[in-house]
Amino acid sequence: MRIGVFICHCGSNIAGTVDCPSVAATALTYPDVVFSTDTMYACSEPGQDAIIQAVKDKNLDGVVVASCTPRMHEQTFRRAVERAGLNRYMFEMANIREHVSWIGKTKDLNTGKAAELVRMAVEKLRRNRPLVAKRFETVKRVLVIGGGVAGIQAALDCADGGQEVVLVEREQSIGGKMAKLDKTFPTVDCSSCVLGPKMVDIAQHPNITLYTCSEVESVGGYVGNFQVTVRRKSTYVDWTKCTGCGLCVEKCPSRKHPDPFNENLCNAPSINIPFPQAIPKKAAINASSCLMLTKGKCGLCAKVCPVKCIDFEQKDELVNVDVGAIVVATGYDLFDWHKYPQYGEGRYKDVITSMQYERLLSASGPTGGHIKRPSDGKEPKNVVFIQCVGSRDKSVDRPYCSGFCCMYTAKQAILTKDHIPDSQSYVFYMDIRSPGKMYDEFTRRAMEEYGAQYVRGRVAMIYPKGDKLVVRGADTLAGTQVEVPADLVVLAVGAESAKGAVQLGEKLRVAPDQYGFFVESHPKLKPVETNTAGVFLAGACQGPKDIPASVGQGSAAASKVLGLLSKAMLESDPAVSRVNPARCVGCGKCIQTCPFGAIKEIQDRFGNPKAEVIDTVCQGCGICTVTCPQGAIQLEHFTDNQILAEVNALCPPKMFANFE
Amino acid sequence: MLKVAYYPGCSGQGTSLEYDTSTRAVCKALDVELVDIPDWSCCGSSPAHTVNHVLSAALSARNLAQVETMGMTKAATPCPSCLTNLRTAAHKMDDPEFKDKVNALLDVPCRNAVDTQSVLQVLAENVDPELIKGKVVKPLTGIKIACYYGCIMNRPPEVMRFDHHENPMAMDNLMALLGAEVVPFPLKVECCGASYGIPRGDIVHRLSGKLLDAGRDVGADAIVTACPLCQMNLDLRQGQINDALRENFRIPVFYYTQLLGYALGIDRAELGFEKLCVDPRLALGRIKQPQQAM
Amino acid sequence: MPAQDVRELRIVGFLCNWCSYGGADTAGVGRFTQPTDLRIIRVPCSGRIDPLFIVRALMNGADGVLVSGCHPRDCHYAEGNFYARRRLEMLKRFLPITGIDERRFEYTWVSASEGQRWQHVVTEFTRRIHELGPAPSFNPKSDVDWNALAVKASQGQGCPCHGSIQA
Amino acid sequence: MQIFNLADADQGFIDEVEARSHQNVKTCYQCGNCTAGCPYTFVYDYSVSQIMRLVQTGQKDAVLKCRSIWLCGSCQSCTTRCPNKIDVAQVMDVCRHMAREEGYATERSVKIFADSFLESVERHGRAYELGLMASYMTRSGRVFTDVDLAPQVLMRGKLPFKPHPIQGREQVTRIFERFRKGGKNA
Repeated sequence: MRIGVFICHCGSNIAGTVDCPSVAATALTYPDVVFSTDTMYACSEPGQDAIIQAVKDKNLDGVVVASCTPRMHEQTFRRAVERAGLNRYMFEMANIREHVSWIGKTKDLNTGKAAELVRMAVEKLRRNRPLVAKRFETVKRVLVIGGGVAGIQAALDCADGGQEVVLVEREQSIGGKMAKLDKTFPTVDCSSCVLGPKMVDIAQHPNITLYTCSEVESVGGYVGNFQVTVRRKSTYVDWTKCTGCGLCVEKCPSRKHPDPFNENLCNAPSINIPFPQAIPKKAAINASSCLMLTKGKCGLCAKVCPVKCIDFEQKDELVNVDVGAIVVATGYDLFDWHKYPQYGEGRYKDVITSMQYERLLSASGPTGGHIKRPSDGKEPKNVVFIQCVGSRDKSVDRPYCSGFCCMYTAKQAILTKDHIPDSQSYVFYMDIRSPGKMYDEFTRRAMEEYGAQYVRGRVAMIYPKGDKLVVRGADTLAGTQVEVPADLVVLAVGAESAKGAVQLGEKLRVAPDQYGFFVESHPKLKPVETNTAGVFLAGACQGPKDIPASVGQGSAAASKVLGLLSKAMLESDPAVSRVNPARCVGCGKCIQTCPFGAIKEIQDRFGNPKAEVIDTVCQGCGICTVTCPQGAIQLEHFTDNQILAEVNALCPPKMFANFE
Repeated sequence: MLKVAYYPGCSGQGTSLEYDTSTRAVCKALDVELVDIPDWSCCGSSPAHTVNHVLSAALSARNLAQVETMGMTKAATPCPSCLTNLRTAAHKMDDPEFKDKVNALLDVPCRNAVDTQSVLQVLAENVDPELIKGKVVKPLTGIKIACYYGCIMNRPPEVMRFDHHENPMAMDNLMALLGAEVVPFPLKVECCGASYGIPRGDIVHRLSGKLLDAGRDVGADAIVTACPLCQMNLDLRQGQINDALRENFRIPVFYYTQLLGYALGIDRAELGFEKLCVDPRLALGRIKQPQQAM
Repeated sequence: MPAQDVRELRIVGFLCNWCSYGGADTAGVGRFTQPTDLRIIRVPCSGRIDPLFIVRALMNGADGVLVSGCHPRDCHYAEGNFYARRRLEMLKRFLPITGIDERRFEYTWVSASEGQRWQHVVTEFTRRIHELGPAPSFNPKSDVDWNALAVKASQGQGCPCHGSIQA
Repeated sequence: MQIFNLADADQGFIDEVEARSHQNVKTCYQCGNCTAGCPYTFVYDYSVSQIMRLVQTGQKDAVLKCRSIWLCGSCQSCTTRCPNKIDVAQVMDVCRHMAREEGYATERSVKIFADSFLESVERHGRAYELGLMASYMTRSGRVFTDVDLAPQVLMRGKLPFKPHPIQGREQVTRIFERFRKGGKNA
């Protein structure tokens, strides 16, 4: 075998702490290495051309590149060696950047380590063999999880792109957080006027099937062929009949449970349509408070319903859908500010969250768009906004910046002045984070045109004095303590990962980060991909985002889906398990352990049971390879021999000869 | 019967004598045995820790060592200032290096094996409320009380490990249990000016004035404290505060143990109401006498 | 500790591609400095790791073997790390029988976002191995240095490269 | 106002404060929560957060000369509420220790009170309130401190005329002696 080795400098990233030329020189002493050199940027066009050229000139049949992590550029170089006429699997990478030059201080140790990593790669490559991908059909349907603005955008773009879409939403209506907002920054245009039409499009689009009050129960399969089960929770209303006339809502006598859509500022009837623009505009019963379902008496809604769609016997329903790709757009939840005891832990009625304030501002809200404070319904004059409640705060395990609070606080300060001209807003902030088109100008307007008093400092405590709340904070610019007698205090609560996100991640095999936000495939180059092929991210489920960013990501995820499903056939990774029938004794252990049901039992011509791998189903985890007592089933590209070769490269066999 | 080593604290011998006597009385009544620490010495109070932490810890550790020689592991003190010093010393001595430095100053080395609590915590966590209820002979019905905990009984939570650091409730619950009407006091853990009474009276006047003002706002007949320093600043200096702030506060400031003792029907002599500077009679007068059973 | 000033020991790592290998990358991108003794072998899943690999490494004279996979329930292949956990627990009990100090083998879970945690794991494990010293060789050049080594190591005097033995 | 040359940051000072307080002052991001909660701000010359800032920038003189570190009541509000879990009160304490060691006494009366207190503890083993009042007045020359309270106090027998000396007072005295020998790194 003739192997060529290329040691990348990566500018100074590697060359800075690794002696690349000497590594290249050492590599030349390794078995089968006939050519070895160092190069400035292996991944650059000249770098790749050099590799291709070398393959041709030195008629190499295998290539090792020592550079960054394979998770970054393995595909790049595989394509390069392919262009050079080799099989893409006759290539190995040694990670001498992330695992060497960036973590080791001393040059000679790094250089030695790099050389050994190259040796490992060479030893493995010597045992590689050409592999050819199998092709398989994909289901031309997309599952979008979450009907917030990101999910809505992704669903519409996919549907417009000609794909069938199944949109699953946990709540009764789509719209997500944005549907609760009164206005949006920096244009101060009406949130529901912007979002409403898109929601209607969802309802009317021929390619879109909408399941609300529904959650993903289970996910099986793999890219191109996912089998998903959706649980449609019982609403006790037959939505095929319900016209959304709202008669039942008017008549319902049980109105004691807090209204989640209005952030518990008021109560809602037990049968309800959350808001006027709800999609679908259908009524649903809250089982925990409905008199009929709890006490077995009432049933008024059933009596008044003109189309007789109330069904107290209704049960949850499981729906199975096959899809080729999945977009996760489960959004975020608001930080629970009760973790700040100094803000009263709910003892003070007039300390509310920013989202509750949105509902007070909204014409469809509990106060019809008039700002009235919860305690006594009075119109507040002094309104204090406290930013970074649950953001940039290690002590409550939220060290990250939620990104959009600065902007919505500025918006709310502006709206406050619009609603109550003789009001005065005070905004306690740490730093104003307003990158984005017209964003900083917007915060300036809040101060300059609307006279919001911005105070740089955190608030240490809030305490009642008479019918006011004294807000005691710092003005670090004045270098002292300040107090404001407030009528209303609005906490700019930060964003945290949506409840249930982690559990959903387990079903989708998408890992969450330490705060429960889903981890993208690459922070720069694959922001909407995940490490599970065919599953994409959109919106705040990947990290706090404002509306434009969420919409952008929704479209980005959609474009990835359309790209994926535009191919007639998908290529499966040929690095899958392969059975050696001569060794297989048909014990079936591999069939039991395979998580994907990718191994089936067949009979050879003598009728003996044998295992056989279904290439397109196998995901290449190699669990079976370790399980097989005969060593009869081997994971291609990661065979026992290949891995042991790497081990031996590091720890040369001593007392016993190795038996490869 | 619960037994704890008892550390009265210097002020218990002087300015807050009544706190000490009433504490002993109520503990006796509630079957909590307070065993005096033999030959205890001053914990160093705030002056010590403002000079040096090792010195401060050593002054406290001497007493912890005394408790260890008593073969006891649990100590209690009525005074939050002493409590902070004793607990902080113990907390810091978890670091062996620091512990060695401290023991280097001591005759008898401290093993740091004592957990010190405030008497309030002992009562709140070890005495069954029902038992207290059962022993109440004069319910405090009719009096409006604001409970003031002072700044250091619950802070910092990592060290003090008791109740809540922003909104403690132990005294509130106790007083409510005795039948008093407890008004929500917003400045429960605000500082009263601590030991600055003498060197910087102006500080105490302003800070304690704020507290009295808050007490008046919530319509309290009396303020109840668990701290000798707080009590002294609010009570003894109330006149000074009135002069300094041109106010006319007349809010009696009790130790919670005094009212607890009162409710339990303990002999007035042991409760030392007469030692209070702001005349408590008016406030006590609001307490409705229980109807005699026919 | 880092092994800078002293002779490197031979530590082999088996990392799953999706979580721990990514975690090691994250550590690199974050420039979280680590001892250089560790050499990482990349496998698709911790479920692919045959205990044989580890035994082979140790038999061949590796001073330590570190295995890391996705956190339980986060496995990219749904349940690979559960299989891994069973097998590796078994191995732990089995190693002493083969005369290998089980402290020379460790397995842990590190996710792709836990760069700092990876730095900690590597630093700690490397420190432990240096305390244990080089693995007693299976074909010593002479019984003398073999015994000397064994004694030194058993006395926990750390690896001879700290000077004690060459001196 | 005082102008600082950031280039003469005293790294040694920063290191010492961090070492003696076991706090990492670099983690302070100047949110001002300590100042916001501090009841003593009204008598400070530098607010708590400014002290933290001055420590961060190594302005030793400014810190050790300031009044604030003497007026901190150690009420723990800053420590309890710091979003970065910095024990700010500890830092203030350490600054005060260092100020003492360098011979500063910006708030003379406060220093004298502390000295008188400890002196009385050293002598009697316990704080002897009347005694320390006397020594405070004589040392500070503020002989009329709280005379208005005298009748109240004496009438109610709040201040006993005699100290309560304890048997073990030599032990206590020895604590002080050993401490003085050991110096600051005792």
